Amino acid sequence: MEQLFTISGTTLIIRLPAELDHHSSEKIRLEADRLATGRNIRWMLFDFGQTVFMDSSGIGMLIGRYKMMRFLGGNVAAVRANEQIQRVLTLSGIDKVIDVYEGIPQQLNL
Amino acid sequence: MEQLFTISGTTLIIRLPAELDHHSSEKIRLEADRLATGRNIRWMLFDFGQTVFMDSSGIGMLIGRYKMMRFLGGNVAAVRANEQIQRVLTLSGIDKVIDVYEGIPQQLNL
Amino acid sequence: MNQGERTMQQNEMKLEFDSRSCNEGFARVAVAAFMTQLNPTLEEVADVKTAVSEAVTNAIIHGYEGRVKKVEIFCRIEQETLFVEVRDEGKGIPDVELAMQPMYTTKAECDRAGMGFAFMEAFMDALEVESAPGRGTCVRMRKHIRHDTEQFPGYLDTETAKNMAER
Amino acid sequence: MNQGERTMQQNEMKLEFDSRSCNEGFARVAVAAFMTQLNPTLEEVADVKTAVSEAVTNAIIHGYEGRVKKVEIFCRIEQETLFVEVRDEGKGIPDVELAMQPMYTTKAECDRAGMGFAFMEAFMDALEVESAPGRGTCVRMRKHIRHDTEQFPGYLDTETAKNMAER
Ligand SMILES: Nc1ncnc2c1ncn2[C@@H]1O[C@H](COP(=O)(O)OP(=O)(O)O)[C@@H](O)[C@H]1O
Ligand SMILES: Nc1ncnc2c1ncn2[C@@H]1O[C@H](COP(=O)(O)OP(=O)(O)O)[C@@H](O)[C@H]1O
Repeated sequence: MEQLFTISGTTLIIRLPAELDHHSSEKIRLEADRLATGRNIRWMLFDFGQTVFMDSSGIGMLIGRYKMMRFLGGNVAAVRANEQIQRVLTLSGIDKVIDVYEGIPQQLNL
Repeated sequence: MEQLFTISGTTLIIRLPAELDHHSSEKIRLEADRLATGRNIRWMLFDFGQTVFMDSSGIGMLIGRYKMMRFLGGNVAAVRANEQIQRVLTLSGIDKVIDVYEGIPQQLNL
Repeated sequence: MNQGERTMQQNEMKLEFDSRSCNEGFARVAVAAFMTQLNPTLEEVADVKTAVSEAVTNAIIHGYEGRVKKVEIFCRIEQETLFVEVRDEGKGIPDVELAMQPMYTTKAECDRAGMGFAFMEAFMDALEVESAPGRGTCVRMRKHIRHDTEQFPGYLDTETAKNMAER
Repeated sequence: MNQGERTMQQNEMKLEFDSRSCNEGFARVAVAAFMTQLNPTLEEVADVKTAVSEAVTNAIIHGYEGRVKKVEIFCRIEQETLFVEVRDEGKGIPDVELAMQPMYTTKAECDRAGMGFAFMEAFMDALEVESAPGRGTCVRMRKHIRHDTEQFPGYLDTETAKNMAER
């Protein structure tokens, strides 16, 4: 069974669920924060590869994780967002503070 | 755009919709009867290739068309039914009067 | 909060809609979406959709006979059991026992197979019909969704389901 | 009968459910299934799902603040327009104008972005909020689904939709 949370070096990869709403965001935020603060995590990578729905609760979750990672001296990125997800990221303006990649960028060393 | 109703020689092929319920069965039955009585149709072929749902309204529609075709001296067959559709056909017992094929049978000359 | 949800025992919804045939699909999908929290198999979802479709169709064509009135669906989840109630305030059934016999139909001319109640019985664990002429009909159904942590089909929220199973 | 349905101008449904976060997905899917009869594009469906999700989430977390009460959704289709109303009888909003400002939130500690109302406005054609402290909140939204016979995405009943377009 595929893992939702994978740690690779100092990168925490979070495979987001099909629908990123308030219900699923709550679960992810608890687990992400537990993992990121317990280990030496520099990058938190949100993988939207399987995600078909996101609302402003998802945006709030991303912003919260971004703030936390900046506080810890790290950063976050979003990868493999489809068109619908891109639209929501753009509408929220979050794409101006968080790096959004269409694929999985090489420099992240995965 | 693909046709829902295709006539090939004396065969009327009916591509059934994704969901065969009372709502869609009503539409099909009106059109099927109009076409079958207006031309020299011997076989009425129900193609379940795209169908993922059927309830007893679909069974009623099939039985009705079977009776009409027998009355007109023809016959009906059901092709490309998936597992869920097969279950419903079997449960209703209609598979004992109507020929059900997994693929599209050669002898129908399509 | 996670804790609270894992031990959640009950959940309810009520749906009311116009008795138009174009709402049959909508009603099925709504009940199917409601039951996803029980992590049903594809087959269990298909069973419930079929049973709901039968009861809703009956309300529309037999209960109201084409008039546009309201059909009500009440769903409740208790532990691992789904309860579904479909109600109309239509013409009612004079003899419920007779109506429930396989192949019995009062609308053979409309290509009814008389298998609606038989399908509801086959696809659900229990079926109860309450009806009175002139007062409408209430169909109550129940289905136990066997909880199998190995299996989470891909509905709404596969990932969350997997996640919860892994804890 | 076909005739009647083609010229059908209005259709209604009402949904009532427990204010649990696991019902957010169910509520979206139900509204999406109801609107399929308008032959919406995938994008239009996504827009409506997002707006409904925002309003329902607000009822659950702001209106009832975790208590399990009822959320109500009322949908109406009139010609080619979808009307959606989401209601709670929760704590209400003291200053609606302030609450509707982008980035405004009273629950920043729960990672709320304050973008719920902004999203509803962006994804729907019109938004109206009625609320009173202690009496609850009602969000009314409207979206015109442009009728384009060229385009029928694959929801419930693609074939029927195609069929109707070909007539
Ligand atoms: N909601 C209802 N209101 C009135 N009569 C009903 C209702 N549901 C069922 N019936 C009666 O019971 C009969 C059998 O129903 P069913 O087994 O579903 O078969 P069918 O719908 O094919 O007739 C119907 O023909 C009808 O006379
Ligand atoms: N149904 C509601 N009941 C009570 N308060 C609400 C409701 N909906 C919105 N609010 C108030 O309006 C504010 C802004 O809402 P919104 O734009 O959706 O952002 P967010 O949900 O991220 O806080 C909320 O923080 C809350 O104070």
